[in-house]
Parts: sequence; C-alpha cells; structure tokens
Amino acid sequence: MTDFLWLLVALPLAGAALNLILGKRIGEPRSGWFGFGLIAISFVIGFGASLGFFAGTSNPQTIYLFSWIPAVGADAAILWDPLSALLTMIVTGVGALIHLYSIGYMHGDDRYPRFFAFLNLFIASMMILVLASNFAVMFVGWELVGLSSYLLISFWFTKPEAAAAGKKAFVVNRIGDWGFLVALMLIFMTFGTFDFRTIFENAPAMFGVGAGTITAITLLLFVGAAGKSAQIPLYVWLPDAMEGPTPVSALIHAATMVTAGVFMMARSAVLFELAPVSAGVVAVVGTLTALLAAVIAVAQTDIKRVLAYSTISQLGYMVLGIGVGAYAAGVFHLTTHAMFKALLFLGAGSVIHALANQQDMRKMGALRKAMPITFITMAAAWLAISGMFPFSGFWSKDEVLAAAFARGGAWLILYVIGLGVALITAFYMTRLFAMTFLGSSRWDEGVTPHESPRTMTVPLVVLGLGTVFLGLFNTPARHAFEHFLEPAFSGVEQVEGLSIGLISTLAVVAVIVAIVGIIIGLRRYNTEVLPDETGAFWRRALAAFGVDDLYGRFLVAPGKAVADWWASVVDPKVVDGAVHGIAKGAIGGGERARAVQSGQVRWYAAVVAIGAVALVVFLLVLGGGF
Amino acid sequence: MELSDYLPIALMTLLGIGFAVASILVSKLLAPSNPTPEKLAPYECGIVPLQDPVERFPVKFYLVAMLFVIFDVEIIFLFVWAVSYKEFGWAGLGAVVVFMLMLIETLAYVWKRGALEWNVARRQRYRRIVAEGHLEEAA
Amino acid sequence: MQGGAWLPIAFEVVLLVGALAVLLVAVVAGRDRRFWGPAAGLAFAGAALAGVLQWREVSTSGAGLFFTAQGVSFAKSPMVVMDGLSAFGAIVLGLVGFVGFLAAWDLVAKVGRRGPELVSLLLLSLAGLHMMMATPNLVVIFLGLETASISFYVVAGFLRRQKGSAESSFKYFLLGSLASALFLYGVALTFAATGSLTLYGGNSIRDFFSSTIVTQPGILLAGMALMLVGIAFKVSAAPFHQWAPDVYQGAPTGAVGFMAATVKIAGFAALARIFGAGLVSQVDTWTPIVAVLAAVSMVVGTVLALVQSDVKRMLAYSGVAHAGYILTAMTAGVAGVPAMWFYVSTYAFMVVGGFAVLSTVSGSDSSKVPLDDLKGLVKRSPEMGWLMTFVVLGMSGMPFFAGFVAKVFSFVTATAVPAPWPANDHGYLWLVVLGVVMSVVGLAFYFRIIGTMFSTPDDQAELQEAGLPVRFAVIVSAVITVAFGIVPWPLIEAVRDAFPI
Amino acid sequence: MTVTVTWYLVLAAALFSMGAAGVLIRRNALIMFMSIELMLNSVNLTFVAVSKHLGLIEGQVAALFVMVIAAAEVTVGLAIIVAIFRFRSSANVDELSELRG
Repeated sequence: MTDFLWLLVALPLAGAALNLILGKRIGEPRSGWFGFGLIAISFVIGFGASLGFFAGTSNPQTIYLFSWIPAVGADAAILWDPLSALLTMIVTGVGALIHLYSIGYMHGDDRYPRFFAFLNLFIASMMILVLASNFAVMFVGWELVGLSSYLLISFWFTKPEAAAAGKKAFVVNRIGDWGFLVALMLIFMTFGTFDFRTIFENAPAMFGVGAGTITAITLLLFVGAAGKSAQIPLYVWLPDAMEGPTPVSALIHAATMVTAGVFMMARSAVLFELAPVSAGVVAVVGTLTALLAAVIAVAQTDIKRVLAYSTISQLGYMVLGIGVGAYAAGVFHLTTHAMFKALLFLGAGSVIHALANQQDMRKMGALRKAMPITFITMAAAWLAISGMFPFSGFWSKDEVLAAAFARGGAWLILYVIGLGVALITAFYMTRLFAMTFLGSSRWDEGVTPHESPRTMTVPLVVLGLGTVFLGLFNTPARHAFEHFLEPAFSGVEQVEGLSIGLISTLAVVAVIVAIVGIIIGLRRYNTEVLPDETGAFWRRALAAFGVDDLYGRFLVAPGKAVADWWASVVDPKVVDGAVHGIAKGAIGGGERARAVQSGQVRWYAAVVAIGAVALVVFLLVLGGGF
Repeated sequence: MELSDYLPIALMTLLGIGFAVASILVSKLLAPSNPTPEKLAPYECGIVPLQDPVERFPVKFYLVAMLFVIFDVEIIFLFVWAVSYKEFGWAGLGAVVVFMLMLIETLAYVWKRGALEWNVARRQRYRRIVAEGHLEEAA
Repeated sequence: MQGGAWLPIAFEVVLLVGALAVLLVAVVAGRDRRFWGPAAGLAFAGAALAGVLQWREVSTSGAGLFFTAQGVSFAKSPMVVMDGLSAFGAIVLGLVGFVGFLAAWDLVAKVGRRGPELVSLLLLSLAGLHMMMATPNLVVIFLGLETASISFYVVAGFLRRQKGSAESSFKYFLLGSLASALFLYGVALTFAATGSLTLYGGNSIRDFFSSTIVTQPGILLAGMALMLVGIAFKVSAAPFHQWAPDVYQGAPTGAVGFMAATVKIAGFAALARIFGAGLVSQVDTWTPIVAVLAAVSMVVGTVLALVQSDVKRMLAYSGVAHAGYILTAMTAGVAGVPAMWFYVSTYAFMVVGGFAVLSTVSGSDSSKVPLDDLKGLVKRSPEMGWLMTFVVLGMSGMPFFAGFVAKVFSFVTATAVPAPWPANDHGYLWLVVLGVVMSVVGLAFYFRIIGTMFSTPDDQAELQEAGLPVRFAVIVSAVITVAFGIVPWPLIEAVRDAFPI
Repeated sequence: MTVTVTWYLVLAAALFSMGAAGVLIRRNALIMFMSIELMLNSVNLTFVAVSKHLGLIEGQVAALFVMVIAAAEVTVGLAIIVAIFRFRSSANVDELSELRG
C-alpha cells in the first residue's frame, strides 16, 4: 500500500496546477469539487497506508523516489512512520472537510478556481514537509507552506489590510525560517548530512547530553518553530492573518500549518532530548505564550481574532508538551486541537456567512434558534476546548499538564500556569459562545440569520463527532495513542511513572477548573445587556498590549529607514558611481594618453629609442648580464 | 705596430690635400685684388638678398641621381661575381643573368614611363607648335 | 639546382615572376588594367598554391634545410628552411595577400597610370615577408623585412595629392628605418656574441648555446633585446606602436588592410622563428619581456582606441591591442606557436575585411575615415553593414566568432607553461587576467562602431556601388571570421603542426 | 698595445648612438635620414670587425647586403622626403604633425 504514497504530493500539486491553468474554463462549483476530490483521494491513500500502524504490524520505512542533492544526502524520499501518517491524516482529512466547506463559503467569489488552486498547493507543500525524510526536503516544504499561507492570507488582495497582513505573515515567517536555516547549516556542519535517520542514529553517540552544538541547533530549530507556530515573540502575524477567508484560517491557521513547528520539533525529538536547556526554554516560552495569548483573547471583540489568540494559546500548550518531553502528549493535543479549532473556525465562518459578513460579536447574540446545527457543533467544540470531561480537549490538555506535573521540581510552576490558562481559556470561550449564541439578538437591521447550506454544515457535523470521540482514543487507562506513536519516538523514552490515582486526581482538578471558568463566563455574558468592557485592562488587552506597534516602532521603522537611505544614497553613489567611475577612468586615461600621440615624428623616434634602451637594460638585468 | 702597409694611403691623402691647397694659394697670391664695395654688391640691378638663395633644383636632377645610385649598387654585386665567376660556374652565371634581367626590366619600365626624358616641357611645347603649325599650313 | 629544389623558394619565385610580368605587360600593353590585373591575381593565387604544395611536402617528408648556392664552398649556412612554420605561413600569406589584393582593386583602378607599380609593390612585399619567415639566416630575415617595409613605405605614400598620405609615408619610412637599424644592430651584436648568423645548420646559434656556457652574456642579451625591438615595431606592439595609427590613417584605405595584415603575419612568424626556435634555450630570459610588451600593448591599445573619432585609427589601436593578445600566446615560448598562428591567421582576415569595408564606405583613396561615414551603414547598404558587424564582432572576441576562440586558445597556452620571472607555476596568469579585463573594456569601442552602423543615417553621401572583387574580399573575410568561430577544430588541427624546426 | 676587436665594436656603438642622437635632435628631415644611414654604417663596421676577428666570411657578406639595403632606402627615402616637402617650403619635420591623437 505504501508505494502510492508519492501520490500524496503529486495529486494536490496536479490539482493546484490544473486549477490555476484551466481554472477559468472549469468554472465555479466544478473546480471546487475537483479540488475536494483530489484531497479526499489523498486522505484515503494516507489512511489506507497507515492501517498497518493502527494494528502495530508495519514498521517505519523510507520510500526512495529520486536523488535530489546526493552530495548533501538530500534525496526525495518519503519517511513513512506513525508520526508522518498521523499528520498526513490530519492534513488531508481536515483539509478535505475544509475544501468541501469552502465550496459553499466561497460561492460567488470571482477568483474561485484560484482559491482552490492555492488550497491544493498548500496541502501539497504540507505533505512535502510532513513526509520529508531529510531536513532539506522538509525545508522545501517549510518554505512552500509559508508561500501558500501568504497567497491565501492576501487572497482578497484588493483589500489593503489583507495584502499587508499577507506581507507581515511572510516576513515574520521568514525571520523564523532564518533560524531554521542556520540550524540546518549547523546540522550539516556537525553531521555532514541532512538525512534524519543518520542524524538521529549517531547524534546520541557523538554528543553527550547538554552538548553545546546540539543545544544551539535545537534552540535555532525552536526559533524556526516559533516563527511558524506563532510563539512569542513571532506570534504577531497570526491575528492579522484572519484577513484571509475563514476556511483558510481554519485550515492553515488552526489545524495544519501552525502545527508544522510542533511537528518539526517532535520529529527531531532525539535532538531535544540531548539538550535539556533548550527543552526548558521551549517549555517556558510555550507556557508564557499560552498565558499572554489567553489574556489577550479575553478582550477581543472580533470572533475570528478571539479564535486566533486561542490558537496561539493552545499552540503554547503543545510547545509546553514538547518542552516537557511528553512528545506523544504534545502531538495528541495537536491532533485534538486541529479537530475542534477547525470546527470553531468553520462554525464562526458559517455565523459570519449567515450575518452577512459581520465579524463583531457585539452585533451577534441569540443565534441558537436561527442556526441549530452550527449551535450544537460549536457547543461541542466550546466544551472540548474548555477541557470539559468527555470531550477530546480535556484528554489531550490533561495529558500535557500531567506530564508537566510528573516532571516535578520547577516544572510545577509551569503546571500551575497551565491550569490558570485552562481557566482563562474556559472563560473566554464561554464569553465567545454566549455573545454569539445566547443573550439577546443585537443584529443590525435587515439581517435575518439562517442556517448555512449543507456543504458547510456537513463538515461541521463530522468535525463535531471527531471532537467528541477522538479523546477516548487516549484515555490514561488505554494510552492507545501513545502505542500508536511508539515506533516514531523509539529513540526517546517517554515521561512515565504516574500512578492511575494521581492522574485521576489531576483530571478531576482540571475539570473543576473548566467548570469554574464556564460558570463565570455564563453568568457574566448570558445576559440581555452585555457587561461593559471599557475598563483600562479591557482596552489594553484589546490592543494586544501594544506589542504590535512596539515592533512597528523599533523594528519596522528603522528597517525602512535603512532601506530608504540605502536606495537613495548608497546605491546611486557607490554602485553607480563605481561603474561610471571605471568608464570615466578608462576614457580619461585615453584622453591623456592621446596627448602622447603628438604626431611629431621625432617624439615617436624618441619613444622607440627609450623603449629600446629600456628593453636592453631590462633584458640585461634579467639575464644577469652585468 | 707595422705602419708600413698604411704608407701608400698616407701618401695618397697628402697628395690630395696638397693639390687643393696649392691651387687656392696660387690664385690668391697671383691674382690682383682691390675689392671695392660696388664690386661686392650684387650685379647691377640685383636686390640685396635677405638670405642665401634656396637652391631650387628641378626634380629631373633628383630622378637621374636615384637611377644612378641603384645601378651603381648593382655593379657592386657584379664585382663580387666577376672576382670568382669561374668557381660559380654556370649556376652562378644563371643567377647573375636573372639578377641583371630584373634590373634591366625595371629600367625598361622606367624608360617607358618617361623618367629619362630631359626637358619634357620644352619638347611638348615644340611639338604643339609644330602640330598647330601644320594646322595653319594645312588650313 | 635540381627540379624538386625549387619548392622551398617557389613562393618567392612565383611572386617575383608575377611582379615582373605585371610591369612587362604594363610596359607592352599600356595602361589598361584588364591586362595586368589578372596576371597579378594569378601570381597571388599561385603563391598560395605554392604554400599548399610546401605544406603537403612538409607534412609528408618532414621539414628540411636547403642550401641555395650548391657546389660552392661558400659558408655552409643554409639560407632557406621549409618547415611547418614557413609552409603554413606561405598559405596564410598567399590567401591574405590574394584577399588583400582584391580589396585593394578599387585603389588600383583609381590610381590609374601608376596601377602596375602599386600591384608589383604588393607582390614584392609579400615575397619579402615570406622570406622573413622562411630563412634561418638573420641577415636574410633583415633583407625580407626591408624589402617588405620599403615597398610599404611607398604604398603608404601612393596618393601623391593628399598631404595625409605623404605625411604617413614619411613617418612610416623614418621610424621604420630606425627600427630596422635597431634590428640590424641586434643581429650584429648576436653575431658578435655567438659568432654565427644562422639559427640552425652548421655552427649555428643553437649549436653555440648547446656547446658553450655563456659566461659574459652582455652583448648577446643586448642583441636579443634589439632584435625584439625591431620585431615589436613591425607588429606594432607598444611602446613601438606609435607609427601605426598615423600611418593607417594617412595611407590609402584600400591598401592599408593588405599592409596591416601581412606585416603582422610575417612579424609574428619571425618572432616565432628567431625567439621560439632559435633562442629556445634562452626562453626564461625573453618571455618575461614579451609578457611586459604584451601587457603594455593591451592597455595602450584598448584605452587609446576608446577615445578615437576616426575608424582607421580605432582599428590601428585595436591592432596594437591584438598584438598584445598574440604576444600573450608567445609568452609560452615555442609552445605558443599554434595559438599564435590561429590568432594571427584569423585576425589577418578580419583586418583585411574591415579595411575593405571602410574603403567602400569612404573611397579606397581616402586618407581619413571619420566615424560618421559608417553612420547607418546597415540601412544604406545592408550587405556591407552586416558583414562589417560580423568582422567587428569577430575582432571584439565575441563567442561564436573566431576572435573568441583565438583569445581562449592563446590565454590557455599562456597559462599552460610555468612562468620564470614572476615565478609562478601556472604561467602568466596576471597577463591573462589583464587580457580578459582589457578585452572587456575594449568591447566599448567595438560596439561603438557597431552602434553607429545600426543608427539611423542622416544625410550621408550615397554609397557608390563597391566593385565585385572588394565585395568578394569582404565576404570571404566575414565567412572565415564566423566559420572558424563556430567550427574552429580544422584550423586548430592544422595549426598544431605549424611548428618551426 | 694592439688594436683588438672590442675597440672597433666600441667605435661602432659610439657611431650608432651618435646616429640615434642625430635622429632625435635634428629637425631637418634630410639630416635625420643621414643619421639613420650613419647608424646602418656603424652596424656595417661591427659586422666587418667581428667577421675579421672570427675569421668568418658571413660578416663581410652581411655588410655587402646592408650596403645594398641602405642604397635602396636612400632612393625611396629621398623620394618620400621630396614628396613631403612639395607641400611646404621648409624641410622642418615638426610641422609635419597633422595626423595625431
């Protein structure tokens, strides 16, 4: 089954190319269905190929396609192990649902085929990133993913904010990519190759725990991951990325792309094991990001920005999981988050669609009766993300917190902050849910919300089911998920050693925190009149504590100044100056030398004589005549 | 240092110099000379020349001089051949004949092109007069 | 002399007979050039044929030394040598001479009564030039050098009515004879130092070097230097190039192509013979000087060419620069001879072609060709315009043209042999780098010429229809420039064994 | 003290440099031309001296050839000089610089 895997990349790429080229002729709905079809087939292939892993029978293998740069050990080969299988299923699965959803959502857009071309391109690049068997190919995927996110964010490029947001996302990602690239160079310098297997096999042998180079490599890898997965300080682009169409936010900025950083760190778990210092940094940054994002999310009024900050916060959890060393828990949270965050975004999308593109929650309310399916599915996702007991969010978040608790010592502080974030998360999600579906209807006049068409509600329902039942896969008792991922993290020993009793108490604590959060939220927002949010804290939190304009003033402005100076001063004077200088010099030399050619025969004779004497003397000296 | 073999040359130079000096001396001693300004002035109506006249000599002289030089140099080679023509034998004779032929041929070309005519202008004038003369007589 | 023995000097004999025939026919049949023109053409073609025969003879039975004066106990030094160098030189000289003669045909017509003189001068000069490269005896080389130079002094001054032509011939004469005197003095000093005038054969200079260890080489080195001066002057290498621009500008355009091309061929061949083959053991002493000459020529030639307004002066300076590039090949000693031959033979045709076009553009008897004459040439006469573009591109060293292959060939040869003086093991790299830089700088003035040709012509005088021979000459040279650019291998193979003994 | 060949060579060298100096210093074309002839003759002297010293004949023959060449040069040179100065009266060479740059 695994020899069709190259189709996972080929099919989306083909879809992107065809949609781009023949898009106009294929026309609106058909190009959408065409895109969806290809991704669905890819999902089937991916799922089929990973059946072996479910049963635990097949073991990881590398399928060689062709050699790209043999000198560097970078050949185009697919590394098929449970981790990449899982990611494939998430990307293609959630991707397919979002394609289906976009058919309805993008209805009437005049660049319809182009949208699906870019979506396919994104899936293809994500596949390259996930299936890569070496860092070089992964980097290719990494860059392509950055590119397609830029294309999709600024899809409505006629809107200046969208274009600016696209540029911002791309630049901030580039900063992260810089870190990732330097890490690649370091890796190549130390290991002489990019191939995962050789690196991860002889890394432990070559370096003891805490070796300098490995720490440097892992820190730089984290910089790359921070750029892609929107951690402090490179998270500023994600909220602005909401300018893109909602399916884009769902797919890229919730489920897949942002998790690329987490996936990369999980993939190079062996390196992080050898560098406890950087693991600590990763965990701390993860937790702080989670805290900061959660606090900001509380005061946001735009529904999509709340979800964006919530994504950053949940990503913080995953990064905490990686930092703590519980890679399986981090990846599990990644999976569940992909499910319910995509659902939340799609739900928000259908709400916005219904209220004629109204994104401000203060203009929503009382949509329960008007949009029952969206209401029910969003409720499931809301409970999941808040960490309520039976839902998937609870299991994965609890896994991560348990792992943090298990490490003991200083990690306990992270556990406590984690719990606090869980509380805040429950609160702002309840705020969002209440302001949109409960309370009184604060719609604008002439807006009559109605349930979205079936192409949009079907994906919501599917995702809803996933959100509810996915958690059961990995209850502390069965740990099915960890066994599934076991072969991928064979080189790394998992954080264990928690008795069932301790885990269940931690679980109970987590549920209590969630319930408290929800109650506060409901009591405050499930009212006819919205509570006032004009306090100093609310205003500053709404403005994301001014971090953005801080960057603007200290980084962007000086950068632009240097660029302007360079363009106006250095370029014309130095570069052009040099070129014209050479030309003038040559001609100047010519003019002066021309005077020597005086036309006087006697002068020519003198030159011949002088030349002859000079030659004789030169030869005598050289030949040792004297 | 045997000077003897240079004796004849020394005698020759002495003789030459002596001849020239003697003739000047004799003319200076015997000839009467009472120079008067009029005598030294230019001939009757001539104007006092600013600087000695630039001898302008017609090109013809130059042409003849050139031809003389060329054929003079040709003779040098004939001397060489003449001295040992027996050893060169027929091959030598062949070479010299070819050499002579070339020069004679160029002489022919130059002659045909009229380099040797002396006072070309006067003869043409004469011929033209004669031609017109005939015309008058004929008319 | 037996029958077969005529071959070594067949080239000169044919030309001499041709020259005399032309004069005779002119004398007998009067002025009409229909009679003696074909005779001259035949002579040139015959000479080229003699070259081919020599080449075949050499490649079959190997090079040989010949004594002209048989049966005489005259000093046993050989006067004529027939080897790769002289045979290949004969072919190239013959062909270039023929094409140059065709290019000069308009001038011959214009000069009217003195036509036969001009043609016989060209024939005799070609004979002299070949004599320079086909003899091991230094004095005979001087003889050949002088025969050619004197005839070129006269050719340069052929347009009596034009002041420019007279001035250029005077300058050429005075400086030429000065340089010849220097060369001769060099020969004399070498004679004094080594006791012999011939490069090979009985008690030759080469034997001298192999037999005695030169203790006090002062005179010998001075002699070598002066000989180098003489040759450098002839091929217009800087700093002895100053005559070239004035003479090329003043001399009648029709004949300049012939003069420039043939002198360079013979000059470099003589350099190869004397220094490459004769003084091969002294190679470590004279190659640095050749390198210095090359460097100076390249810089002077290119930089001065940039600022010229007269096309003939531009081509003259480009000639100086090209002399520099060829000398770069010669820095590899005798190993540089093939590269030198490739460069010289292709460049010779370009020069003939270039000046032929100039003669059609501004009259073959014009002594000045300002750049504006070429303005919009492509529109005025597309054929001439495009052919000139090919030739100039060839000269500039554009890829797919002979100039490029020639430059690469010589630069590679220059770096192949380890250099003695600035002691580095991969040859005269600094010279090659300078060469590349200068060729790039040189592109400016080549493209200035092409630019003016492609610009819109304002009121240029209508181009009088060029004679068939001139057009044929231009076409041949353009074809050779392009052909050997795209398919250089046959010439490279042939050149490989154009070696002196 | 006997007259060795180096004396002759030194004399020839002196003559040669005098000739060269003549070409550079004098303005009149004819004088310049004469100094070149002087240079050629000094070379002749060298040839003959060395040939006599080494007892070879090449030097003599060479001298003969050089004389012929000098003669040819004379004829052509004077022709050119005459052609030049048909355009202007004086034989001054410095006026002759129309071709330059």
